[in-house]
Amino acid sequence: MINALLWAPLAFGIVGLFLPKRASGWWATLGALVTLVIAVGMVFDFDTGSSGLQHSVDVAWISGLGVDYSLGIDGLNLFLIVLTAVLWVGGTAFAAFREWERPQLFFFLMLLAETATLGSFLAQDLLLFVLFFDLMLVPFYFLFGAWGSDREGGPSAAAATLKMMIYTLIGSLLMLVGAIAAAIISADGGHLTFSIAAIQQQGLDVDSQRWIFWFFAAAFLVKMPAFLLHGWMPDAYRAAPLPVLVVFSGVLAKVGAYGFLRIVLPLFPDATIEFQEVILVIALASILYGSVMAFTQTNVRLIAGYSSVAQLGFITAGVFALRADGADGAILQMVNHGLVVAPIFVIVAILVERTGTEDIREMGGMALRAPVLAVLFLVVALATLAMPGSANFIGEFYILNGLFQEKIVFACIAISGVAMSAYYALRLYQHAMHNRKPDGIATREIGLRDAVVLAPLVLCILALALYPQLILHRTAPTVQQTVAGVTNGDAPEAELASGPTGRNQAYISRNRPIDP
Amino acid sequence: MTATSWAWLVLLFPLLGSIVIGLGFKVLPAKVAGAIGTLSIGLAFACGIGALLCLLGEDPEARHHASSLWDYASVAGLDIKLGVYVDPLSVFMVLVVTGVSTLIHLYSYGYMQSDKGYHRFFSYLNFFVFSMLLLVLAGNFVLLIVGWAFVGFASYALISFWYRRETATRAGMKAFVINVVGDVGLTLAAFLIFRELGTFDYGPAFEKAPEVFTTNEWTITAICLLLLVGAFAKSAQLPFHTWLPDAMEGPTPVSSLIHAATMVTAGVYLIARTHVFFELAPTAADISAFVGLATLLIAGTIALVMTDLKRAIAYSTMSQIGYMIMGVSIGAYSAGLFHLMTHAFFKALLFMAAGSIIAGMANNQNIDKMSGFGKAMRFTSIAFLCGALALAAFPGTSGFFSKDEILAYAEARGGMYVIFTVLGYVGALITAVYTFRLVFRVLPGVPCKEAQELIDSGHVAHEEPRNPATGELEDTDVGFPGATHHVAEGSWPMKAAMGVLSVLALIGGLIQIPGVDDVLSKWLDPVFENSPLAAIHPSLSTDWIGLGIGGALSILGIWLAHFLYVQQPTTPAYLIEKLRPLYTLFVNKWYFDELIDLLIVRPALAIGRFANRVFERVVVDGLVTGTEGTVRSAGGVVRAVQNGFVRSYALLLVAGFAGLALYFLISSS
Amino acid sequence: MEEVLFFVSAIGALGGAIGVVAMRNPFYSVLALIVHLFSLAALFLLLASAFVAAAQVVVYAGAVMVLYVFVVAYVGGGGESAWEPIPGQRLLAPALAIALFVELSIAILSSALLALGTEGPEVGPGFGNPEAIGKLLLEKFLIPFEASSILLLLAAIGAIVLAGRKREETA
Amino acid sequence: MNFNEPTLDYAGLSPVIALTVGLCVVLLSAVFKPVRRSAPGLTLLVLATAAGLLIWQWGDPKDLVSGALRIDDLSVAISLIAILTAGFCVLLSIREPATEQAGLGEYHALLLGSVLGMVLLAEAQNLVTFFVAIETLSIPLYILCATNLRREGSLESGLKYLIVGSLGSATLLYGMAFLYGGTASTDFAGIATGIAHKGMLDDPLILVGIAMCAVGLAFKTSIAPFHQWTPDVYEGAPTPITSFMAVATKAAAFAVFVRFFDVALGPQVDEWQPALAVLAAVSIVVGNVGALGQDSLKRLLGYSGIAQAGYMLGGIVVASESGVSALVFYLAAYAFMNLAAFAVIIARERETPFGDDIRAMRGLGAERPLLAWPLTISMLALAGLPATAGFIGKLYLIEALVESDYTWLGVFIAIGTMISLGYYLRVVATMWMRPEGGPATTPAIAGASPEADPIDPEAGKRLYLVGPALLAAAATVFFGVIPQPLVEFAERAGSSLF
Amino acid sequence: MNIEWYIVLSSLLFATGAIGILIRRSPMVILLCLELMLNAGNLALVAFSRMVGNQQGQVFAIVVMVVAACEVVIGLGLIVAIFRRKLPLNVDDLRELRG
Repeated sequence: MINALLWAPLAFGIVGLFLPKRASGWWATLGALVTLVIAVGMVFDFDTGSSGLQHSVDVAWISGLGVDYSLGIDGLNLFLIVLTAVLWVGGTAFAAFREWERPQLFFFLMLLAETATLGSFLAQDLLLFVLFFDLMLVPFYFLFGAWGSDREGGPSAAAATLKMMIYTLIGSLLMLVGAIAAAIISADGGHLTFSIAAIQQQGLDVDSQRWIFWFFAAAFLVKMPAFLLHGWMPDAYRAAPLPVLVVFSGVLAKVGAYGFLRIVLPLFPDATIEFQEVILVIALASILYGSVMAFTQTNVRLIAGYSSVAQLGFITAGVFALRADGADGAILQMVNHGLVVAPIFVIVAILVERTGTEDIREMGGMALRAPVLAVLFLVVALATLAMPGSANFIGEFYILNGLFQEKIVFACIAISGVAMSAYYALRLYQHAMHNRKPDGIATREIGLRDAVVLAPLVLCILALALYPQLILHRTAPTVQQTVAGVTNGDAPEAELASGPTGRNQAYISRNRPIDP
Repeated sequence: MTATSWAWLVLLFPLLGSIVIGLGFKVLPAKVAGAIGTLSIGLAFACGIGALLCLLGEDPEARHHASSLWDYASVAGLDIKLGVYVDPLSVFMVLVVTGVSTLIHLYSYGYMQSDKGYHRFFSYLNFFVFSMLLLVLAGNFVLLIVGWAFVGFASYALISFWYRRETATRAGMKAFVINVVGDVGLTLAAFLIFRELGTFDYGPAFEKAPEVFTTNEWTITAICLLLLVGAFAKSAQLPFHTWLPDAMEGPTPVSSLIHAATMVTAGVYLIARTHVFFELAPTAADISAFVGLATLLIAGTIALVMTDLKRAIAYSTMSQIGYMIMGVSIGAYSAGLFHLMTHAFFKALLFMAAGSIIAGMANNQNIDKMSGFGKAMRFTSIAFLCGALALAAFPGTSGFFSKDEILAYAEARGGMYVIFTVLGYVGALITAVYTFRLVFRVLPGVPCKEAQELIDSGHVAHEEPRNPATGELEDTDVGFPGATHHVAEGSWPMKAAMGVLSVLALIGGLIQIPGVDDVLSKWLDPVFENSPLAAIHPSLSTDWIGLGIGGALSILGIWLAHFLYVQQPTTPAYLIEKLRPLYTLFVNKWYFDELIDLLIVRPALAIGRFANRVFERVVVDGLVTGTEGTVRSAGGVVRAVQNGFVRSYALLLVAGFAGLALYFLISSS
Repeated sequence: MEEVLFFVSAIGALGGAIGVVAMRNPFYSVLALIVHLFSLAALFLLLASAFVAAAQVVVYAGAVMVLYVFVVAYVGGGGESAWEPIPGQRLLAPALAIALFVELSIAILSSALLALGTEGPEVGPGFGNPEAIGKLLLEKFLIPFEASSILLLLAAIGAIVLAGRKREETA
Repeated sequence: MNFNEPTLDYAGLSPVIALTVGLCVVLLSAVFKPVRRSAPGLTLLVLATAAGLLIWQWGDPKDLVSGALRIDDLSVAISLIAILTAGFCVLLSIREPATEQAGLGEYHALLLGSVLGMVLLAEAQNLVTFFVAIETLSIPLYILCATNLRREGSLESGLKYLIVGSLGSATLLYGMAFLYGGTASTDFAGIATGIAHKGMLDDPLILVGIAMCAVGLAFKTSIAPFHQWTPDVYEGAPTPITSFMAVATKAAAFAVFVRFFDVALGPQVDEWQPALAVLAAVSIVVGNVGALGQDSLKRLLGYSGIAQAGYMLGGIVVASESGVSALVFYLAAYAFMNLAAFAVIIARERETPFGDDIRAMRGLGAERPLLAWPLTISMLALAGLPATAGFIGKLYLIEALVESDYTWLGVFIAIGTMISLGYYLRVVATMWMRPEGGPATTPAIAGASPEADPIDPEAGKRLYLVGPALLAAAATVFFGVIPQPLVEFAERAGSSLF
Repeated sequence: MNIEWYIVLSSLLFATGAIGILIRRSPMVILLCLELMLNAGNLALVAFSRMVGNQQGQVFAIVVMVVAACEVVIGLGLIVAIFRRKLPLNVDDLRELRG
């Protein structure tokens, strides 16, 4: 079943290459839907209380190199997979309603991207993860570059995407080296394997952890993107076709954050503790900088883009709070942010179609003729700013609570991002929907075709707002285990011999009794 | 039916009402929508009564219940349930909220009739009531924050209800952002509470707090200060008050409901609810009391000079909430809450009446242009007078009893707290003056143009509607203030609502006459049973002396107003001339907006500009272009070396060889 | 005697080499190379390599040089200008060549290989004669030997391809 | 005198013999008019036979002819790669103007001669064989480069290649002389024992000899700073020859490189390891930055080849079994990636007036998807993106490097790959995305110049061009998704030295 | 004479050949200089052969002669081809390919 989940999109995509133009979009949507059904099936099939892998597949792939085709689902990735499936249905359907040049290829690439993304979430083998992580970029490179729009006075779509590719691959190629190093060092001359679990069990010495940690961190931070490494984002976001941006911004950034949880924490626990504050500083900088930028931008895409920078900053902070609640919140927030930012781009697409501009200063007054659109947008905007009562709030609440209990100063600074998010989210909403209607703007109501895409996403947001426990409950056991692996000193012997650090000690005493 | 089941029903009806009206905006006829909205709140009120009766049937000590529907977010040691907490305090709040709300809905039913956003309005309004009820019924701090924020949002939605008005949307944004700052404070408080007490639930938290904290320990002080940030933001206390006057951009029923009767009193409720904490942190409580005092005085002075009818009442609201905050902070819980209730009556009434008058003035809110409405709108002016009397604490009215009770308590607390009594009376005098300033400017005198028209033809012929703040033409797509809007006293629901409230404003204080009945403090006693501060009671004589002074000041104030605005109408101008600096200060609202602009808004925008223009271009892009440039220039070097001369290639080959050989020679030795 | 022969031959070889490099006219360079080759053959003889020396004279000085002369005659041997278009070449080329020589000399002279300082072991009269070389060529070095023949064939084809008149052109 | 006839294992020699005989047959075909046009077919037949014989010898390592050659899995693997490339080259040469000018028979005979040199080189384990083989490989290539006599660039490339190549050969020879002098042996194994037993481990004579051999081999494999011939010769040579050179020469040279350094110079691994590592790093940098901004695709691939050689040198640096395996894997992958690219370049060269200029690729994605796809896959694979053999190849190399504590070189590979995206993706973008500048303009010299080759507007649909392109691209993807067969192949090859 | 002398002489010849390649522009002279370098190698081979007392070096030298001959043939063939194309016989003028 997990194989079907992973490969279904690609299979549909390949078949779609040979279908007539008109049918390809719907066929792709069907493919995404089938995937979604399988993914939802996985949720029903999920053993809630268990922290281990489920539905796992593990066969040798390149035995000579120690690479296994190893997939599995646990609390960390279950809902990210569902998110991926959901957003892809939305993105593909949204695209299917529109005209594209060479549609077969377009939708093939969309579905290829889905498989790659699912693969990076499912992979339980370090190398397989790296592979899918890199592979994700390829279809997006084409989608952005070939179907994107050139910016007047700015870089062409091709140039913008090239920048994106180089930026993101900088990280992930280093990650490839890091992954190989991790496997070889942990194997220590024995049987070479890239299995994450095996490497975790073997452990790495602290010195190796230090540099490998940064190789991985580089990849993940660029992908998110984090502060100072976000240089690719503005150009790429401006170039990207909007339906593609729906899935791109909704899912891909999360792979980075997910990578921290899946790989960095388990494999490099000592380095994680050592560099916790450095990463937290980066996360804080992302939050503040992303927020500040978001409320000064006038391009709708960039507002959403920079807000993502800020949101991913929160998620990173949650992960690196190194507490179960922070990490739980981070996962919840990954899902939430995906569910929020995807509809934002759908709405942005609708707005751009109506107004012919991406500048919020030239929009306005839509709400009157388009009340339904306005309401959907409002829900999304409120969720974006983590309105209490939304699942985003719970996510941020958990994240910040975790951070607060661990690093009080960081939490206090981070929370200022919440206030700023209120401003930029509402600003976006108001500029588009409220105030006077500039001349020459069509204020049609949302069409049925777009509503079909948008409404389910908004429904997901509402449903999660009522019952975030749905996700928290299932992720908690695995998260607990992951975090405990770091803080409880599942580190190499040497570290234990010298005794836990003072910080660690404090942590243990506050959180769990020390066994005599 | 248990009390908690009633509570859930209380929450259910407004929510349902909001959803039904919202979804049915195309199907439901306007009247039905209004009826549904009003009825659902009425039902909630009825359920509140149900809860009240339930609790009454119980032992006073057992009058607190918690109930939860489902685990909202309960993992990793955070136990957050969707739960309510029912005790006399919350039931009291429920009754005040639903009661006043019902009347305001009724008023809106008539007042908003010609507005094109009628459905939207009722949907929002119901949602607001739901939020407010969630706030008061929440069983834990997380749900409290949810309700807290919902209220803030509903307020935002209603302030910017006429969303094509830029002043309105901007005011909405301001309100929302400041409210979010409050939410942030509350959230941090919740984190700290969780850190120290390990729970978010009210019951366990209040139980554990005295064991965990020592008095005035920094943690509990911090918790209280953070709670106060939330409370001040919502209750428009200094320095978070600037949104409230701007919020008058919303339709008048909104001002009446949210910005007078319910939402802004949430801070008072919060302090009362968490009085356990505040009693452990007397410093924080004192700070709170002083802020309340400062707000009541400053807002009062501003109200003295405001020429905008609604804004003047808004400042009066701030001032009155200052009393309440001061009251609950120094320990006068039931007094503070009593004032909350009476204030809800008379302030809602004042707004309704003001709304009626403003409608009659074709949306002009400037009192300088009003006069003679006493003749033109008899019913409204009577209602306005009732409200004004109560606000000015005219002896016998509801405000008379409630305000004095707070001041008497402060006197009884003694020591430093006498300051509150003294300055509280000063505030009372100011209140009376500015209240009757409004009355004397608006009601008597020669009818102004609009009033005359009303007298003549029964309604006002509108010109093209203009934004009262900026004077620009309104975009009438959204409806109000549309051309067909002439609702002044237009319909019976408005009159009915004002009528009921007039009565309540006049006699509402009778339930708590010192030494006579004390209904309210007895009802609330179980909530504060363990509180040492609540045990302090002013002696009967103090009470009555206080009442005497209060009454005297009120009459003095009314007389002063009469003197200034009726007998000697030139004096104010003279005073303005004499006290120019003071006047300027007051008229400019003590420069708070400018201060915030200078300290927060401008720096933030400057940072944003810097980030956008300099940092992003120079550092972030520079990182890229710098690296790219280096790589490209390296490529240039490689290509320059590749000059096409084969002899040059041979040279490099030989050079490479020489270098390699040199390396090996060195490594051999 | 041997020393004298060595120095004479060495001076001939080196002088020929320098002549090749220094002569303006390619024709003179070819002649200088012939001097060089003959001197080299003498050196080979001193090193007890009669067959190599013979091959040197016959194959090189005989056959190859004739080819050279023909080609030079065909294309004409105009001298080249003294102008050096590549910056730095005039300075770097000798410097590098000297560096090369110095490095190689250091390698040779500082080598721990004791045999370098000797005249080599006593060798029998058969050393380096055609029989011994032929035997090696057919036993141990059969493959290089065969490969060389193929190489010659390929070179011949190459010469035809590059220098021969094209069929298309004639047709 | 007694003549000890060397034992001739004809089975082991059979591929060499087949190629030699084939060479003669193809050459003779040129003489007889009725069969003159059959040279390509005959060549393919010869190559197929040789390949078959090589496969027959797979897994049966032995020394041949007094240790002059050694046929083992490494040499078979490399020979197969060379023969495969030659086969592609034959297909791509169909209708190539250069073949007409050189004469079909001569052209293909020279090609076979070069292949013969490669097979010998891959099997060589004696200095003399090594030298002869490397010349047998090179001399036909010098000629083939110049076969498009009408074009000045072709002649120029031939002459440049000859001059610099001979300089490299001379250096190599001189180094071999030093090694022979130091160890009294010309056999690889003899050299190894000589070095180890005579205390010559850090003798300057030997080390400088190694340096010179390294220069010679680095030259053949286009390692910087001995790389400068590469871009010029790649650009000037007829494109099918470029494709052959780019892949097969590199493969054969690397085969002897690894055998020579790991077997003959194995004892001195500590001495040459760091030097080669630095060369690898320099190559990676020079190749990648040099390729940026190149408009000629052949030139671009030339520079890219320099960088790729740097990666592959890593496999030799580590001097371990996995290093050799990685090298062989990478070579095989490299063959597929490059061949796909060259097939497309040739097709466009004949189809458009732009030659191998990047402008020839504009709008290819929409016009000729069957050409665009192979080139795209090839570029992505060269850039090391996943789901292609290029990714697995890099993985393999980096793994070998990390294993031997050369992680920094692995990082260099990663950095080089990042830079390389700048030019590989530019090609991809040209095919699929909007052009960067204005519309394509016809170059001034095209058409009118006598140098220009005739344009064949249907070239992009010819099976002998599209077929190889698709095949190579398919193999690139196949071995990226199911690399296990190729990995096993490489492992077998790698294990034959250790 | 000690073998050293021969080897040093050969390296001198090698360097001379190298300098010739680097400074001469006529392709014919460059070919001659290449011959010089190969001959230097041959001298070294023969000298070492004498030094170590086996004849492998001499065989090697003979093979090198063949190779040298082949290179000359190809080189001259190219020179003729260039001459026929009426291009200048100067390696510095053949620099269409660069960058």
